[in-house]
Amino acid sequence: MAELTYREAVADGIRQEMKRDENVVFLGEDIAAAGGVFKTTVGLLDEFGPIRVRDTPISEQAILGAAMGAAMTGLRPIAEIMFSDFLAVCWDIVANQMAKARYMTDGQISVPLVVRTANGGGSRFGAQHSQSVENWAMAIPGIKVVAPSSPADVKGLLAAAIRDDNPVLFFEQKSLYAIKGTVPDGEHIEELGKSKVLRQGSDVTIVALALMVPRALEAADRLQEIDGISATVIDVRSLVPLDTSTILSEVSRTGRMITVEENPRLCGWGAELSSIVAEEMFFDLDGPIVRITTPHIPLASADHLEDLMIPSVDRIYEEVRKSMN
Amino acid sequence: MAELTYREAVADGIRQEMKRDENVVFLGEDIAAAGGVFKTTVGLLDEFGPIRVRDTPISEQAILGAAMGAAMTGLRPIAEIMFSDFLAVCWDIVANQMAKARYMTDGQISVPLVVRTANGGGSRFGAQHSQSVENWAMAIPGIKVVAPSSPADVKGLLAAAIRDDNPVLFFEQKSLYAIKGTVPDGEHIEELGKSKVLRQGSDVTIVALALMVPRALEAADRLQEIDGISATVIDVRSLVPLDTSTILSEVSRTGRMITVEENPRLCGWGAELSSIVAEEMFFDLDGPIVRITTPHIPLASADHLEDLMIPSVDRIYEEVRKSMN
Amino acid sequence: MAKEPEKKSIKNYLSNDDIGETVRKELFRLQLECRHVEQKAYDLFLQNLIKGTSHLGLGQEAIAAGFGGAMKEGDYTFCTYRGHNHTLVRGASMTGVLGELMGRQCGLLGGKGGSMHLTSVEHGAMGSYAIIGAHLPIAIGAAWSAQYRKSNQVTVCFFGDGTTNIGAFHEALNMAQVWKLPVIFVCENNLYMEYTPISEVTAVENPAADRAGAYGLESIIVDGNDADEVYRHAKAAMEKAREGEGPSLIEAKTYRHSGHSRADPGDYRPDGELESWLERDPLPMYRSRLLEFGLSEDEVLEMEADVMKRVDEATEIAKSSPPPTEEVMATEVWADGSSTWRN
Amino acid sequence: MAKEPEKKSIKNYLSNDDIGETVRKELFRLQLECRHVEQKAYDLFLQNLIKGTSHLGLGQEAIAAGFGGAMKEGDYTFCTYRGHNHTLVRGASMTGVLGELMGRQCGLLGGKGGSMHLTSVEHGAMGSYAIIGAHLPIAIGAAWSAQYRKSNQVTVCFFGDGTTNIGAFHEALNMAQVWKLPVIFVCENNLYMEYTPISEVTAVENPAADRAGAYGLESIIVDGNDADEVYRHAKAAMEKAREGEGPSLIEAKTYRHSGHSRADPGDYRPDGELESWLERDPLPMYRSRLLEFGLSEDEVLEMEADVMKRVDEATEIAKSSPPPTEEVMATEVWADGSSTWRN
Ligand SMILES: Cc1ncc(C[n+]2csc(CCOP(=O)(O)OP(=O)(O)O)c2C)c(N)n1
Ligand SMILES: Cc1ncc(C[n+]2csc(CCOP(=O)(O)OP(=O)(O)O)c2C)c(N)n1
Ligand SMILES: [Mg+2]
Ligand SMILES: [Mg+2]
Repeated sequence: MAELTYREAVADGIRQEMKRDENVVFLGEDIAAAGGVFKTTVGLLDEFGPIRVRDTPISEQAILGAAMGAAMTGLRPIAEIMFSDFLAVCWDIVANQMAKARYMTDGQISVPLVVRTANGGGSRFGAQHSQSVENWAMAIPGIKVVAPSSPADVKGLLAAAIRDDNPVLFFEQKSLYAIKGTVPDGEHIEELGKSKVLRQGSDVTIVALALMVPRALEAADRLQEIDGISATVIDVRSLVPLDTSTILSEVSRTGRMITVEENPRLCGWGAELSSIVAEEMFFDLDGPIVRITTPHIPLASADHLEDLMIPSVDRIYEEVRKSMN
Repeated sequence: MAELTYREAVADGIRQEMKRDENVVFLGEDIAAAGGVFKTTVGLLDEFGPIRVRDTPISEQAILGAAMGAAMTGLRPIAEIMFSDFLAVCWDIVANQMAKARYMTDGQISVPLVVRTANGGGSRFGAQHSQSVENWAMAIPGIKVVAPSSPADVKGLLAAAIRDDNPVLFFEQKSLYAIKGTVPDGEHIEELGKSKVLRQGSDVTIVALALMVPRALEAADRLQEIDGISATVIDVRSLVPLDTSTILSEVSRTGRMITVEENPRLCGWGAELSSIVAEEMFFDLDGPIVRITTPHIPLASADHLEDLMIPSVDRIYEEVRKSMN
Repeated sequence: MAKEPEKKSIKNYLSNDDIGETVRKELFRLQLECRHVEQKAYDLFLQNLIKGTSHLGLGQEAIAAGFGGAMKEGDYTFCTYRGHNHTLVRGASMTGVLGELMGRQCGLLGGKGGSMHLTSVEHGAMGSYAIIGAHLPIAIGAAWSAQYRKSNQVTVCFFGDGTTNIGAFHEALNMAQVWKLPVIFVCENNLYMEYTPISEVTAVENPAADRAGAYGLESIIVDGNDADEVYRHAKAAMEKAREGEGPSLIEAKTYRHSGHSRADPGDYRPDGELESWLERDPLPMYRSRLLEFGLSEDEVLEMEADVMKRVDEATEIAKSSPPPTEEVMATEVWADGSSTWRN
Repeated sequence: MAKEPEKKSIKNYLSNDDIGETVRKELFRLQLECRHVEQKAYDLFLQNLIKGTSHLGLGQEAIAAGFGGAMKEGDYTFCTYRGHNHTLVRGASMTGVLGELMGRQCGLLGGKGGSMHLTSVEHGAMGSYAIIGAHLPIAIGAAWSAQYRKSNQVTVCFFGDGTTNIGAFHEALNMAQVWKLPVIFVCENNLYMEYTPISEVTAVENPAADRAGAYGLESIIVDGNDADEVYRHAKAAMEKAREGEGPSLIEAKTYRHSGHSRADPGDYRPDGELESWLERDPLPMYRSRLLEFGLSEDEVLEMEADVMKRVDEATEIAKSSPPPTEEVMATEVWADGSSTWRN
């Protein structure tokens, strides 16, 4: 097992798939010669050459459009959108084109592509470079939505996304790029659409995604130590498809669910999950479903303010504890 | 009280506000000389002239950008985006710019503008011209989101949106344009952020928006007649701000809530509302919270298929009835 | 108004000898098919058998036909909601087209897509796109893929004058040229967006051709009502693309005879404008040319009768095709055929 | 590389007599302020007092200063994340700028916006925008508003070379010209996007100037390292705008001395490129010119000392300003000052 950073796991996943399948190509801004602004794609240009690893103009619609057109005609492109906030400038290609082409043509068109993007806050970049927008993607029928929390998942889920025959939005949390973790040697691939139970408890199920996963785990430890509250922690990993079976079975065991979302509150993935549980497991619940989210406010830049907004270990700990009374 | 169509109420609302305040200007594609592709703005060019009512190129980013820049510097623009699906091509201006400018500048910048758009299905236009995307807007902190179901509300809420000092997205349901209703004579203005209880019952609260409102009302009548089920029907009207106080108080009376959404299921406004109720009223509920939505599928074009997808009176009736057992 | 546009860059042929009879008949047949299928579509609206909207290309057939005649099997077409003609000329079935407009099982898209999204991948018709501009970037992707696969396929992307003012146009043109992609952008300038004259909202006179230089491309204007002229430019641009010399941008001047869409009577057009363009209707013009070049009236009548017969047959088959079943509503969201988003 | 760019459209002045001493001193002072505030910002990074990212305009000061000198009170500036200079030259306080970079209460935005969003509406600095291209459409809106209100205000919108390849650029330029708006688009061509040379991804040599024609505009290239040249072009374009003759697009050739942002050492630049541009560093060049035109070394030193002193003072004030309080976190989402989305 190699010890890799979340950042290194990105290039590792791409490398594994580019070696395996020459139809995999990669394009984006500053991804080739510069190795990516987050240094996630260092070395790929050297290894695979400028025909397969292409720097583009600042033209996000053209980037995703080109990826889509190439995917429709035999390639399996990976496109990078540097910050997930910029999905807004090419949202038409995501929401109206790649998501709908197969259905509208009754299956004539396939769009096997991956859009990788740096998502989320914690870097003091301010409101236009820090958003968690995985819920934007989740709201669009026809796109798969993945958001890993560990280096092993980055590699394994990215490989799975590349091999998937559907458009996949792959959200990398930029504050996690520096974290380290072990990644299996040799070919590594995970299955899309599976959540992971990282810790099993008996009192409450905490469901988290990406950056919120390590924080939820730490809060769970503290709940155990200080309050004797035994929490399950689930890493959702994939919002679409959504592994409701794992989540519902854990919630039915613990009788309580708490979601921890980095996105601003309204219409976050936690709302969807809450509504599923409130509809399907109502009679199995012992208490309210609680959502912990960033407040419904654009993200501030100053470190003091940003830290107040994104759910912290302290806040998760406090809110779970409070909800147990 | 005049009898107006939903369509006529649009021009009526704009006219009222343009007469009142010369800073109100209006721009969009084919809105001036042609009176709008849905004929919602007929007569405005003649009345207010080409300086205040301007046809634009097919440049949605420029349309909303121009509206925003004008709003920042003293005007109160109304911009039309012909179909709400096209918000995807200018989503950056909506989600990253107009929504965030005030907060990012700590209140230095005001963005008093309205984006009107034809939203929703029922016209057999297919997946790129029929979406209900009010949840896209609801997910973005900093935008108000309004969706009227009656001619009186079109006029009154549009007037309120124009006078509001914040960016407001105003979703007109295109299948409602032909419906008629009475609209108060003289100046008519409603308050943003208020839901409307259209029918009060004791067994269940049905919460609906736009095109789903008349359908929910009809289903409620049928439930009463056939099954003796007494339903409250609430027209949400405004998703942001959200009138949780009216909704929660009705739900606490009936002990049950059912939402009826036209949007595809995931991350719809009903999910948000369900999560609020599941958190704050858990112990007052007598049964699961049920969401009735369009399935999470792009909308089909053929009339037979489209009718199967968008919640119908029959489906609302059946699902409410089933949920009461 | 309908004045013959200036011809740049390709020499102004005095005779049409270079086209040859086989191609000439083919171009006429393609135009006839477009014209009659769309006229039938119009009748079907009036009978309320087409429920949604529909955008006819009546009057613009020479462009689709000229390119259709020049393209080879395997080449890719990307077009707009006004894409019946472009889809038909690639060989898509009339039944499939008319069936889709009526929302029937036999429709090209099984009723899921409708008039604005006609697609026939087996014929290289890679889709009709209903959001202005979106398909230009997608088309360059297909061209990139062909370049990468060294497949020698050319991509042709059709769009309207109004489309030249949206951002995606700009991004696609630039990237196509930087990457020297085998793609041809064809702007069908029919003078109008939906109802607004393009001249009122555009900073240059020729919305595509006057911008070619911004992408290092040659400015090309062609008479879009003359299928031969279109064919010649199509051939030249396709050759250039196949030889690895990159993209072309062609502005074809034309006019649509009907309104923008089903709902539009077109009464924003100045008096006489339609009439003057009807004098240059591509169909009768091309018909006369066939006669000039020696085809007999009988031969032409036979071609016309044949097309009309096939259109009538297709219409009957499409009309008798049932609406899609409830089961298909939820298929083909995902590549596994399902629409499942949870387990 | 750093060869003097060709000068078009405005006559090539041999002397600088037309500028005059008052303006000349003003232009120098503005450049000095930009340079020293940004050098201070760089020091503050190294001390880890600036937490987020930051994009310096070191080397590009002459453009901001030239326009700053030419603009009048009430005119509007729109700029990018690389907007410290453009904000400062309008009169925004150094304390406010440095405080914002450090996320302090005294910051222009109270810590909410950060380095990439500097704004000072009272000075006409209408915001720094961090999504490429977005502010061009917004700037035309401000110009439209000025035109509508007959206020005689001109809007100046700054952006980089890389920005010319995004869709919003195209839409804004076209609409500005169609509506004859009083807006000046200033492309600061510093040869690079973030790390990628603009020449590798652009279909034309001069990414802005070679596209002016696509919007019916004159092609204008200016030496962006010469504040006088910039000032002259700024004056001319502002006059044109104020006289109702519509927009201008100006491409200013320049170079950034530092990396793209805080995290970037800039090692993608070929050997010698930076050095050759440093020879044309706008500050020493302008300093020599002042001396040439008769200012004494002492006068110049005094100006420099004064700016440095004010920068140091501002830095101390900003450093001692506390971080924003928890209470402000949730203010100013809405016009009523609140962030309430429900009752
Ligand atoms: C992004 C976007 N904006 C607006 C529309 C609405 N719309 C459909 S067709 C059309 C006019 C297009 O004009 P043009 O490009 O000249 O094509 P034509 O219809 O003349 O063939 C408009 C504005 C759209 N479909 N997509
Ligand atoms: C839509 C969008 N795409 C990408 C980026 C990331 N990005 C920030 S600055 C930059 C380079 C911009 O280059 P240029 O326009 O030349 O301006 P410069 O930084 O040189 O001043 C890029 C790609 C962004 N902020 N927005
Ligand atoms: Mg047109
Ligand atoms: Mg640059």
